[in-house]
Amino acid sequence: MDIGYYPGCTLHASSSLYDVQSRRVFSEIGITLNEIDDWNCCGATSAGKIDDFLAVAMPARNLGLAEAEGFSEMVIPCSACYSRMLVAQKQLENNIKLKEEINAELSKKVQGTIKVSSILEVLLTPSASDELAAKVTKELKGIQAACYYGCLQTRFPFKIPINDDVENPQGMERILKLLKAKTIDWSYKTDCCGASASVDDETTAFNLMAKIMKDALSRGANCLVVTCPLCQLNLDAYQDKFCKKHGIQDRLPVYFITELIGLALGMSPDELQIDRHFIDGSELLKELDLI
Amino acid sequence: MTAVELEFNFDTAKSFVQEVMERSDQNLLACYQCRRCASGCPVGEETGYVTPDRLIRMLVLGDRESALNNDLVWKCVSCYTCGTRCPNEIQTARVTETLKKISKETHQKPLSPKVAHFHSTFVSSALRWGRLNEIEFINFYEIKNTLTDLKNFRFKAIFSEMIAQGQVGLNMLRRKRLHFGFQSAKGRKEIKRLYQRAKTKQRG
Amino acid sequence: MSGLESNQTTIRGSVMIAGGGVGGMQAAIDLADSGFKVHMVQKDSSIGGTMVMLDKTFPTGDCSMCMISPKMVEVGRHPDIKLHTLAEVVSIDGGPGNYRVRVKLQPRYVDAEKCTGCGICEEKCPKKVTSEYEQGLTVRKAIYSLYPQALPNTRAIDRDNCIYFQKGKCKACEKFCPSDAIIWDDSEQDIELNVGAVILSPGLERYDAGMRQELGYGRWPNVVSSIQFERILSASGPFMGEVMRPGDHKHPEKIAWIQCVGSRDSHNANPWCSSVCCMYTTKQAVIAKEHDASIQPTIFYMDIRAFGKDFDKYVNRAKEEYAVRYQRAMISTVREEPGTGNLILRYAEPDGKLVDETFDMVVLSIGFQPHKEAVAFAKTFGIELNEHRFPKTDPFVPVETTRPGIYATGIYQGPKDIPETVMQGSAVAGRAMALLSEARGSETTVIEPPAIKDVKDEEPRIGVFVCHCGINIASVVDIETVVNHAKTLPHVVYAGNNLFTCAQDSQEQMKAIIKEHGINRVVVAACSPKTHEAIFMDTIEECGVNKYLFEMANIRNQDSWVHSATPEVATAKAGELVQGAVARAASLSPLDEKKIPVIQRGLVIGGGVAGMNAALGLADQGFEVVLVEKEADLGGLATRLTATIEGADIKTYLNDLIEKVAGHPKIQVLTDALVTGFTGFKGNFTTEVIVGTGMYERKIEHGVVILATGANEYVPTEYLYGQNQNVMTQIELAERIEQSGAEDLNQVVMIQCIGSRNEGNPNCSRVCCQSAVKNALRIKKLRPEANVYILYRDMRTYGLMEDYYMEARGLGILFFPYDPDNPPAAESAENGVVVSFQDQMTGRQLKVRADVLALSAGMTPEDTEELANILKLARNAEGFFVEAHVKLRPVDMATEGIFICGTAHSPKLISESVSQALAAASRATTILSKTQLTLSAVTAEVEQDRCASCLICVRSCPYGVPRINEDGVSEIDAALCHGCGICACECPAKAIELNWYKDDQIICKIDALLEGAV
Amino acid sequence: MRLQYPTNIKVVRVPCTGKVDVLYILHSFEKGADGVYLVGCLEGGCHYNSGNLKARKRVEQARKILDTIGIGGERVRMYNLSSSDGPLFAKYATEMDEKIREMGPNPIKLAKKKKAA
Ligand SMILES: Cc1cc2nc3c(=O)[nH]c(=O)nc-3n(C[C@H](O)[C@H](O)[C@H](O)COP(=O)(O)OP(=O)(O)OC[C@H]3O[C@@H](n4cnc5c(N)ncnc54)[C@H](O)[C@@H]3O)c2cc1C
Ligand SMILES: Cc1cc2nc3c(=O)[nH]c(=O)nc-3n(C[C@H](O)[C@H](O)[C@H](O)COP(=O)(O)OP(=O)(O)OC[C@H]3O[C@@H](n4cnc5c(N)ncnc54)[C@H](O)[C@@H]3O)c2cc1C
Ligand code: SF4
Ligand code: SF4
Ligand code: SF4
Ligand code: SF4
Ligand code: SF4
Ligand code: SF4
Ligand code: SF4
Ligand code: SF4
Repeated sequence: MDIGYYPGCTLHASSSLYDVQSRRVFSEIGITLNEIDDWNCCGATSAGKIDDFLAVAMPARNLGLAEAEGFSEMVIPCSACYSRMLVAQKQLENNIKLKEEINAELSKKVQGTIKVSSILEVLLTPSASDELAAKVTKELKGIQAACYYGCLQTRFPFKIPINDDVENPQGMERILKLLKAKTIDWSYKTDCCGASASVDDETTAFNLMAKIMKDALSRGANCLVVTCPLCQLNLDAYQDKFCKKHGIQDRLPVYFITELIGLALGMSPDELQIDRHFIDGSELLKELDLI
Repeated sequence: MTAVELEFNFDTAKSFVQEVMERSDQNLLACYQCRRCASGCPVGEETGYVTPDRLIRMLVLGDRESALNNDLVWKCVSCYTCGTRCPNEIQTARVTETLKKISKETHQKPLSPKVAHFHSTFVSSALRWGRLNEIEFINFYEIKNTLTDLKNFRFKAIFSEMIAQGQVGLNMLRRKRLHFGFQSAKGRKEIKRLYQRAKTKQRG
Repeated sequence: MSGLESNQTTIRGSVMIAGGGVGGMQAAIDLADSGFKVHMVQKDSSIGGTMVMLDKTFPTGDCSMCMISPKMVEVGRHPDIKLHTLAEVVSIDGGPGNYRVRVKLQPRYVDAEKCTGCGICEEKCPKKVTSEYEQGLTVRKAIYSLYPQALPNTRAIDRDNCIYFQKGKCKACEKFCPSDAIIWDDSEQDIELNVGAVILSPGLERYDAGMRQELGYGRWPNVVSSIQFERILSASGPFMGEVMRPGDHKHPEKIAWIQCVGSRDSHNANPWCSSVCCMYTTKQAVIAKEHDASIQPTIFYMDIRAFGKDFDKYVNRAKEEYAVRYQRAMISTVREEPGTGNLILRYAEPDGKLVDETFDMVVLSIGFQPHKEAVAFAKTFGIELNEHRFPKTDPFVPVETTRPGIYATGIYQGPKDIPETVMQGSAVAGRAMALLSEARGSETTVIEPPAIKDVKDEEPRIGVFVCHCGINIASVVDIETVVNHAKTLPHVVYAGNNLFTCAQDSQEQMKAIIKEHGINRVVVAACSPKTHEAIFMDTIEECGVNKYLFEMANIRNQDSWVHSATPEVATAKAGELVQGAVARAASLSPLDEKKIPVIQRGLVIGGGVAGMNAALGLADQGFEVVLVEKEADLGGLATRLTATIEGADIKTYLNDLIEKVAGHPKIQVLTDALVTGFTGFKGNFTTEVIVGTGMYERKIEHGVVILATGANEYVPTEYLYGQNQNVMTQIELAERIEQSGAEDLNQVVMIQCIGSRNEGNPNCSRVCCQSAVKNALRIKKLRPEANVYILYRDMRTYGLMEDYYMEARGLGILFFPYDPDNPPAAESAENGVVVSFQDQMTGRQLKVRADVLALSAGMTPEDTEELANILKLARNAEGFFVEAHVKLRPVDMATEGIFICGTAHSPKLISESVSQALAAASRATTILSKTQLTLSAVTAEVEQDRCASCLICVRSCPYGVPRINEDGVSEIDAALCHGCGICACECPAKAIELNWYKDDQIICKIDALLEGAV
Repeated sequence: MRLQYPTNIKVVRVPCTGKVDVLYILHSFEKGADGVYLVGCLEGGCHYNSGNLKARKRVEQARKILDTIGIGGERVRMYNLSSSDGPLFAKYATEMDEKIREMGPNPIKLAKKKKAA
């Protein structure tokens, strides 16, 4: 199966490991990711705070490009990009005038036909998840994951129906179950990690992250699993710092969901670039005899 | 909070709340003051308890001054928790976004200059190259911050900021998470055009 | 009355009711008691609906099951009510007066005729299934009855969960069933019912709390739904009434309730208010505290909607006597504290401060919503729905759907509590009766009373029947021994046993034995007389034995069940219980049930909306009605109103109504009329009235009374009313807008709860919140520039009226809650009023200059002190009449034959007044439709020679029945006596005896039970 | 399955506790009962409005008499419960049984037995 792929800026930069993992995992289960040609930044959460028009126009260009390339579906691993794209699509649908205005500047006009999917949605289509289950070579016994969805995976500034429970999403849990890993239910799975506040308002962000961390730890999680590169970077890069500040002793590795899938499908830690974590990602895996 | 008001008339409050409602596309008058948003806002404690419900009430009662000068406008992390759960579907994140813009347009001094800089730097960086170059962005962002701090003679702040970001940066480098490669989109011109149109729209 | 289609040939005298909750049951009983055949179609395996799951009910704290089970027994035993369970309507055709309804019956796999409800199969069935009745807190079996008191009390097999049906093996139930009742090849059946009218009462479904995952239902074990909490509180529930957390069975101390879960949320759930949850939460908090004094209840809410009769009093008591804490703040998320199972709730205090508080348990107050199949259901019946999928009804006839001859009632029609459901249950019955009145009695069963043998001078010949009740009794008690013991007792001429005495074939056998042995008194040693006595009494009457020559010994509930650990002692005790019963049976004498003729005419007092509708309700059925109105004109308070909140024109409606009443051939209207005297009893009353300016005296003979004396608008003394012409009540404001529009209104302030919810009148007046919203919307629509400010305590736009509250906010009408301790203040200004108050959220002190200050004045009942004295009726402290039973007899007065409706009962809207008026007419018809009434024989009698005229009986009777007659001695009218026996015990001269419970009849039983003790 | 309670309790049915005459109570003791208790509706919930309140007064009366004649007023009690409160019924039965056992048998009975012997 061929599918459009929008990596977004971070997957080409600080979180390129996510890009690598996604491509590997998908190809393993028979899905080819085709990077959209000449995509641009989606504007992330910032554009909306600066300019309403840009907030739609930037993602719209990408939608137009993807549609022009003939894809009926585009997968977006980064939750922020996914959210922006979905929301823009919704806004274009609601506002014909805005759509015309934007299209006036675009070489590849946006129709609004393409299906924008998160990585979980694609992995959980029946065919993909069957394939996934069938390809598992290493069961992830011992993993006790706190699946962390953050804000952007399920909540949007518009009413947009999604395939999962907004308040208690199960997508990652369902995937991890296929890999025979255990998951916990916890109170902070969709709470905000502070997003960009880690850069511009550290105190706030650290408070938020500390709460997340404490709940996961006290419920016996041995790792956090995420889909969003921003969440990953926040919880990983700042973990030492916010834990110290809030008196938290333990540390938890923060895996991308693709990382654990890759492992279960038999890929090597190197291949998955597991060494690029701030909180060592290999320690737990060694302890559990998974690598 | 405020002393006895001489007279209140919704007519005087209307124009501002109307503007915010239109620009944010949120029906603030629908709010029935249930305070669910307050209890779910993750930054509620960091804003001196200016929570979405109270921000909305300031707007409805036409208190422009307080509505523009409070921490929620700048600390809102756009987590959409309030709007997702509001029984009247009020997305305060879009209200804070609107207020930030109004603040900028009316040349109000942002309460949290760092937040303001973050977003404007992000967007200009992304617009310049079509894609975001994290290093460039962070550098610009730091410079902008430093400049404000310099302007205000806050050397201590500059110093601690440099150390703080420096540590993370160093760590990032170590983990191969800082990317020195450079990315850009070829269709930059198109993006610039979009930007131009956005600017004309803003003026118009 | 909806016109009948002319081409319809025959009008049927029967009605189909879909849904067997309390609403449906009430309709069924009223109809059947008034000469109509009823088919009750019920989806589940038992009737009962929501009420059977509840523990106690607000505001009286009565046990829900105690209240509903007598009604269930009545439905189950009524010869003119046919139950169809596991049944659903699939299609309907025809028209009003003659509908053909096709009903699909799901297979039960148990033969209802054979099954005696012994429950053995259930015990033996190996398959456990989550119990829907216990809300998932425990399990039931694959063969089951919904709940212990289910009706019909036969079991049913749940095919999807039965091991045999799923895997082809098991059949344990069949093996152990003593009655051979299992039918494996039972199949789906189609039946056709031919009825005159259809009543829809399928209720609503409860909002699924699991939809709100942020609140933790289904995630954190100690978060429960309110219906689960009802089961937790229930003594028959999974924890036997002990308040425990499902997670770890610990006793919670701090319990939090979260209101409006699934309601008043147009974004994520349902926009309407579910109307009952504020009150049931208050009740749950109080009852929990009663169960365990260490519990600290907290209720998180937006508005407390305690709008019903005496509800605010109840809430005040909850606060003051039970320390229930009400916190005005909504909760965004319920987090579980790791390790403890406790729950952390964050809320905003009035000043904005965010507080995290830990609770041991959280209850989610879920609301109601239409069934998932609501649209298909409506399509089947060909009725229209409103935008919220409730049946579309007219505000002036709230029980009529868009299709003539099809009616809607209960919560299906809109969220409401039990009293209102019962009321509407009667109301639909009244509507159907009016439609089908000409066919009354055409399809009912006529039971010919058998000739009763005179046994007065015969020696007692007692027959004793001992029941095995399957293994219920026989597995503990040695039946043989009991039978043999019975044979040795005096007067016993026969003693034998049955596997199931109540089974149809056993009854036949019993009749044969009675005849064969010339038995003239019968003792059955079996289960509870409460459920079975009536069956056996009918059986013996069928063989000519007076039915009062009967006694039961309860050797199951009082013996085998409770002493199963000591079978020998239980057997001995069974013998003793039989001995007691035999002794009493020997002492009994036959009793006659008196019949009294009924005067088939109704008297209605009060000619407002309620009185007129009640009068029409009777007159349309062909009964004569006399309507007494004290004023010169009909209409009552409604003459001052213009439109309902829905926009329906009250004036036109009222004029039509007056015309109909005045012109009705069966209605006699007496205006300027006053009631001066009243005597008699149900079926036979005489009322004296002085009529007209000429003060003519009239004597009216009638069988029933309907009270509809109404209420008035409170005349404010607050806020410059009467001093400043710009201050007016809501009714006056509406009149002003009607006359002169809103062009000159720039600023209008409204203050709620004037003359209500204070010390003088602790209750809510119910109509004034909607009045305010209605008038505010009207102003905004006439003049969008106008500003309206509404200062309120709790906005009580209950039910579907929440829509208008939402609309009002959307239009920019501003709402400000105020604290009664810090009320708004008003001072006069030039051409207006300045009102100052505080905005709670921002703390800002505001002053608004208003052109009009509208006071939402409450309701004060009409002065009925004199009338109440004449009719000997009870009124509450505020002056509203007190009904016989708040929950179950909301339109009956304690004196039989007198009914109440409209605002004389409590504040209510026109639509609600009409409902209650129709209900009163329906209840009254249960009497008027009969030519004579049968009275219970269990009444008190005075032996006049012994009476010392001390008046003690007169004072002690709870119904004021005994009176000192012309001879100066006490006399008890059998038609009025309720048979409690209180007077008999109080009488110092021992001049009074209660039939069937005479002193010697009780003493001889005591003696027999204690035989050998000394 | 069903709650158990002592076997020595025997029930006499009346329409309302308001129908229980002091006489019945005293008579029971005369006939050798060791204790008597009334089970009525919850206070305020009487099916006949006030019967159970009357009964409570009579129980008090009976107690006084029994105290005076030395049998012990404690042997008479009044309980109120709702019809769905099976467990409470059992609890009260057990409670009553324990109380009476503590007090020992009805002295009348002992006296009569002695006389007979
Ligand atoms: C938790 C909770 C607590 C409450 N506490 C109180 C209280 O304390 N006091 C009070 O006054 N009220 C209380 N209520 C409200 C009260 O339960 C309702 O007012 C009342 O039960 C409504 O009765 P009903 O007959 O209209 O509907 P229901 O009782 O719901 O009965 C409807 C019946 O119709 C059947 N049915 C459904 N669909 C079909 C179909 N298609 N065909 C045939 N049959 C069908 C159902 O099986 C059901 O038996 C409470 C409600 C809840 C949820
Ligand atoms: C302030 C206020 C605002 C309201 N607003 C609305 C609204 O907006 N929408 C709505 O739907 N409903 C509203 N209502 C409610 C509505 O008025 C009532 O539900 C309805 O009018 C009640 O009708 P009724 O027949 O019970 O009483 P009433 O209309 O009061 O009629 C009672 C009649 O009985 C007569 N009477 C009294 N005593 C005697 C006696 N001893 N002998 C003979 N006759 C007697 C009276 O003269 C009167 O004619 C409001 C009520 C009030 C008080
Ligand atoms: S949740 Fe919505 S309705 Fe409630 S206070 Fe906040 S904004 Fe208002
Ligand atoms: S979107 Fe902003 S205001 Fe709303 S909950 Fe999140 S941080 Fe608070
Ligand atoms: S008679 Fe048979 S089917 Fe009925 S309850 Fe008893 S064992 Fe079950
Ligand atoms: S056959 Fe089915 S219903 Fe009968 S005992 Fe077995 S599982 Fe239960
Ligand atoms: S306000 Fe209405 S919906 Fe909310 S809890 Fe009270 S009764 Fe229920
Ligand atoms: S204004 Fe009227 S309806 Fe509203 S709460 Fe007060 S008394 Fe009740
Ligand atoms: S209590 Fe007895 S004696 Fe007294 S008046 Fe009544 S019947 Fe007569
Ligand atoms: S038996 Fe009861 S109702 Fe009848 S007269 Fe005596 S006290 Fe009154």
